[in-house]
Amino acid sequence: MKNMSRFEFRRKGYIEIEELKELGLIPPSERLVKGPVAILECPEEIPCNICIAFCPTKAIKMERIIDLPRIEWDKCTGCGMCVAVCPGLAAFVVDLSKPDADYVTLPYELLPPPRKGDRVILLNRRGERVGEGEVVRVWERNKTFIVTVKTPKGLGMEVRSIWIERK
Amino acid sequence: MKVLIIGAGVSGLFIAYELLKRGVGEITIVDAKTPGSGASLRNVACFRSSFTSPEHVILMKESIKKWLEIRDSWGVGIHQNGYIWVARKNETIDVFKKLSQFHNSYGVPTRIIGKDELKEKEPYMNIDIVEGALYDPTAGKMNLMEVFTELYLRVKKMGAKIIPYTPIEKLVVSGGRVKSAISPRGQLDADVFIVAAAEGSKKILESIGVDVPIEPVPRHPIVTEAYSEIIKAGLVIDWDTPGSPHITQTSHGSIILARDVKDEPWIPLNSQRFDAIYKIVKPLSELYPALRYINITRYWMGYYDMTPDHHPIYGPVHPFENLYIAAGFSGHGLMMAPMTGVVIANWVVDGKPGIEVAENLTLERFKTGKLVKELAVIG
Amino acid sequence: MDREKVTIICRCNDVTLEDILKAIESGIDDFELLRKKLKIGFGPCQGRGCLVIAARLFARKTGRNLGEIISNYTFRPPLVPIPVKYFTRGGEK
Amino acid sequence: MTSPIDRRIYEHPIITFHRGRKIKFVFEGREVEAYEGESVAVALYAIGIDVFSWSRKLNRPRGPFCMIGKCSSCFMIVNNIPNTRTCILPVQEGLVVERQKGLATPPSKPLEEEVEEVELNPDVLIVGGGPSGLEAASILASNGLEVVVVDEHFKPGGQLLKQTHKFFGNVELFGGQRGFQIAELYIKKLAEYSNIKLLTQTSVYGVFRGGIVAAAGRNKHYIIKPRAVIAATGAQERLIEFPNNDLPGVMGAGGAQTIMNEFGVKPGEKALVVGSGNVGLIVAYQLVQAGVEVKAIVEIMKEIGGWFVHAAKVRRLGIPILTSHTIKYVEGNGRVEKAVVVEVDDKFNPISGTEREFNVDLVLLAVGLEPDTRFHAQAGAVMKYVPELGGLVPIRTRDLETTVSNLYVAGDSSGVEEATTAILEGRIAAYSIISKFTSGSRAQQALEEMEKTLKFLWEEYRSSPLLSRARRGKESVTVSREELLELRSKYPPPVSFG
Repeated sequence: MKNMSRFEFRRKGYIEIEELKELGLIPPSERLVKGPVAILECPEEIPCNICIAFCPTKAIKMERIIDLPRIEWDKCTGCGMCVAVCPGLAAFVVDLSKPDADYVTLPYELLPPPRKGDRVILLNRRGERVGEGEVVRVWERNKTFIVTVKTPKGLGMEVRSIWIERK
Repeated sequence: MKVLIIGAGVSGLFIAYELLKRGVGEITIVDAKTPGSGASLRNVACFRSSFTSPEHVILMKESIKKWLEIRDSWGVGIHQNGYIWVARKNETIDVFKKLSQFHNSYGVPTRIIGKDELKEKEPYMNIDIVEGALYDPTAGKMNLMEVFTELYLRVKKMGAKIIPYTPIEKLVVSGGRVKSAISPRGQLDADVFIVAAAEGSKKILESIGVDVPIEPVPRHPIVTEAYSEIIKAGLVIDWDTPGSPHITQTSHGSIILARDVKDEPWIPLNSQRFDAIYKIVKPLSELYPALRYINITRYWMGYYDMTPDHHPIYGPVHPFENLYIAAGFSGHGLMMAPMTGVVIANWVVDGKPGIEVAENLTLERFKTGKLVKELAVIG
Repeated sequence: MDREKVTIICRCNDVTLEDILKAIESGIDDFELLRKKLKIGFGPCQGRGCLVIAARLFARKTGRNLGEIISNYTFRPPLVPIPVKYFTRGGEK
Repeated sequence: MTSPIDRRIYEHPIITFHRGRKIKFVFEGREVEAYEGESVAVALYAIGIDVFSWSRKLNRPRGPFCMIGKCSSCFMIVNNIPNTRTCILPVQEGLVVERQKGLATPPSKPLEEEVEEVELNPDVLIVGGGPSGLEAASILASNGLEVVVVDEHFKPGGQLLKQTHKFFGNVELFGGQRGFQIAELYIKKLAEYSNIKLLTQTSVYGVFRGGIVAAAGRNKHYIIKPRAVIAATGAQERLIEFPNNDLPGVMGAGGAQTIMNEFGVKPGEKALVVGSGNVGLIVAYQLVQAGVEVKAIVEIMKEIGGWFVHAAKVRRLGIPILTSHTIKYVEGNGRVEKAVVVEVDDKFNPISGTEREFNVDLVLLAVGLEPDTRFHAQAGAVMKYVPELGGLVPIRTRDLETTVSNLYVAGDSSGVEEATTAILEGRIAAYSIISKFTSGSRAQQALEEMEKTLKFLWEEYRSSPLLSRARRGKESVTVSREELLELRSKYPPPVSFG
């Protein structure tokens, strides 16, 4: 593995887009604007290959169990299965292809259960509130909700969590 | 005069203490492990003078005097709250009467007490299964850890150098004198050598051809969590059960239970016996039914460094003119330790122990066959 | 707030940081003696909570090696406290 | 009567709590309600009782702390018996419970409660029903060996039971399943074997001369003479010193996990977590899942201790992770009301003026784990202090046998790592034993499986930089068979098995 000391994420607990790019975890911009694609924010060599086992299009590659996951971007359909199964809750699907809004699919394991149409608070990697969004799709797998939120245009690479106020 | 004391147990420390009080200057004490790691801190921490030999009675009486002086001047927990030997059988009372007569003849005021007085003294005892008891009001118990650390700190402050983890493997002799002691960590020279290393003394003296008849016999004490006072006397002994189970409660509140469980000498101290717990606990929980609901926290083993006549070996080791021994306490090292200090320090400084009976306890007795019998070994 | 008096090292026997610092100051330079004097590890938890904290403090104050101190501790049964009632019947074999 | 405080969790995103029937018992003269299956301590905590006992010398209030029967904080007088560990005592109809103030006296009249003695002679005794022990048990049993598994908890699974997150690894090693689900899978699997005897709520408390291993269950006394032992005793939590560190509301992370994830009771309302290793990060996330507000995680080191993905999970919920910070003190009247943290310099000394106050009622300590190797040490295995592994661990061969013949070590007690390595170690120990206790093709196959597992563990799994520290530690205590035999004769253990 490369010398990780120049990366800040181990000190901060969140990762910068630049760092993700440097680690090769961000799809090229032409792929990003094409349609939904997975982003695995998995920068450490965790011995884990769960995403590979479940990826329906076999788009994720790893030689050894400790490697970082590599996505063949063209094979990825953005189905969200990796979001559902990733033990680290580190998989997301972003769709930057729409003109008026971005769409982020993220894992959610808190209450209350999100429902389609909910207005939710959008949080970035630092937990800062960056806007409001709308839940457009929810499915569930083994207690993880896989939530797709519609975000204001330009927030697709920022939003990584949601907060639903309890009534 | 440079003195090397081998063994930083309670005996070694008291010898140093008394030598320092007599102005003997350079004292080094070495220990194979840490201060007190042998029998000194593994015993039930009680004392008495109600023994069956004049040697023991006299030495222990003097020792108790010393302990009480120490209590007053050091301000440590030493309690003269009595020993109770419990008789389950009626005929045992007659044995007790004879013992008491012997004790009384040496000025130890033991007496027989009946069930009523026993109930008063030990309210948690199941009085239905006992007939009476022999009571020794001069005996008692001490807060061992407090006493030992205070002794250790005092000896250190008086100027002794105490070196742990320095096992002595052999002595080196030259011209009828011991010249040095050898440990894996190096050689230690001195003018006077005092071996106070319990069963370890045997190997050390073997290296210069001296046979010391000490056999370490394992003992199996058990200690419990802390409770408010259940055992009021210093020590209660179940005389009529083989192996004399005995019990005491420390000032911390934990209860120590023990019994003479027959075992092989030299068995390693990490070789606990499952049956020992039953053997110790059963008779004592008959005597004190409340024990059923207390929790045992530790069962450890320790050695009684037994001599053939159950008395210590004191004094000069012939033919070496600068070598002394204080070992083989057969389970009574702690209670005797203040006198061990006095006797050995006197021997080193004045050439005689200063108390006549101690002269009966030299290593010579095993050659001459003049053994001194002690029957009451427990506690 | 007297910080050292309310910093508890051993919960079972109420040994405080102050107790340990004072004992070391008084000249106790052996961890086993410190432990025995203050009854660290003598409580119902058998040292699970306190032993390593106390050893770490002692090592820091005296410059001793923590690993050596911990290695010298001996473990004896019962490894958890067991009521006497378990031994009042049976056990003959 | 009904209590105004109810800390029970009725809705949880991951766990469904199945509560037993309602039970009534008496607490300090009043009748209280609980659910069957709860411990006395949990039942009382659930209705707002924070103080369980007062300490012996300083009369300090003590509340729930370890929750696994290891400390003395929950000592109460139950049916007149003092020093009762109420955190592991199941509630029963009609119990009479009082808080204990310092030392107390046991009843002098014997109660009607007898202990039954049971002798067992299994091929293999497994001490500890965590992932390592359970994996070993299922392999040993499927190869026809008689197995006894002993666990202190009311349910096997060890730390798995407390985990709501999905495990890493690969699918074959339960990767992707949540911790408590993995425990359920093992429990189901074990139930298929009639040659496994599972003893729960039972503590193995010692090894004795002649190879007797003794265990105490609820009024059952087991005298076990196994041919081999796998001591997979796990790890215990480390504690730290700071003013009022014993105040109710200061808990080990494990204690809080037991309360909230096993019993479904909220450990507090507002929490501060001390320590950012995986345990600290995971427990912070679990607190949020249980509806507890987490104010911050403090970490004395410059870097977060645990895996980034765990940190990212709590970070994006807005929970700050304060590196180079430590807890200065806590305060409160009978329960934590306030925690003060402070920044530290390069030498970990507090920088005055950097104090920050948090109004919290819960401070969770997640400052590291140490292997629980009391069993191995007491049995006489040669031990070594290895900081990379968290503490004192036994010297072992690569197939995990210690210097005590046929005493194996596996899982966190062999050196703290994580669940998948624990499973793999349990597997290795099991195959090693099968290769010795069987013959022919079965023995041969076991050896092959063992080698395969060893290869995967050492060459693939442990090649992750995230495991390199533990790997170094494990290398330093793994010896060849010749070296083991040499150590065995140099430091002869008091017992041997087999």
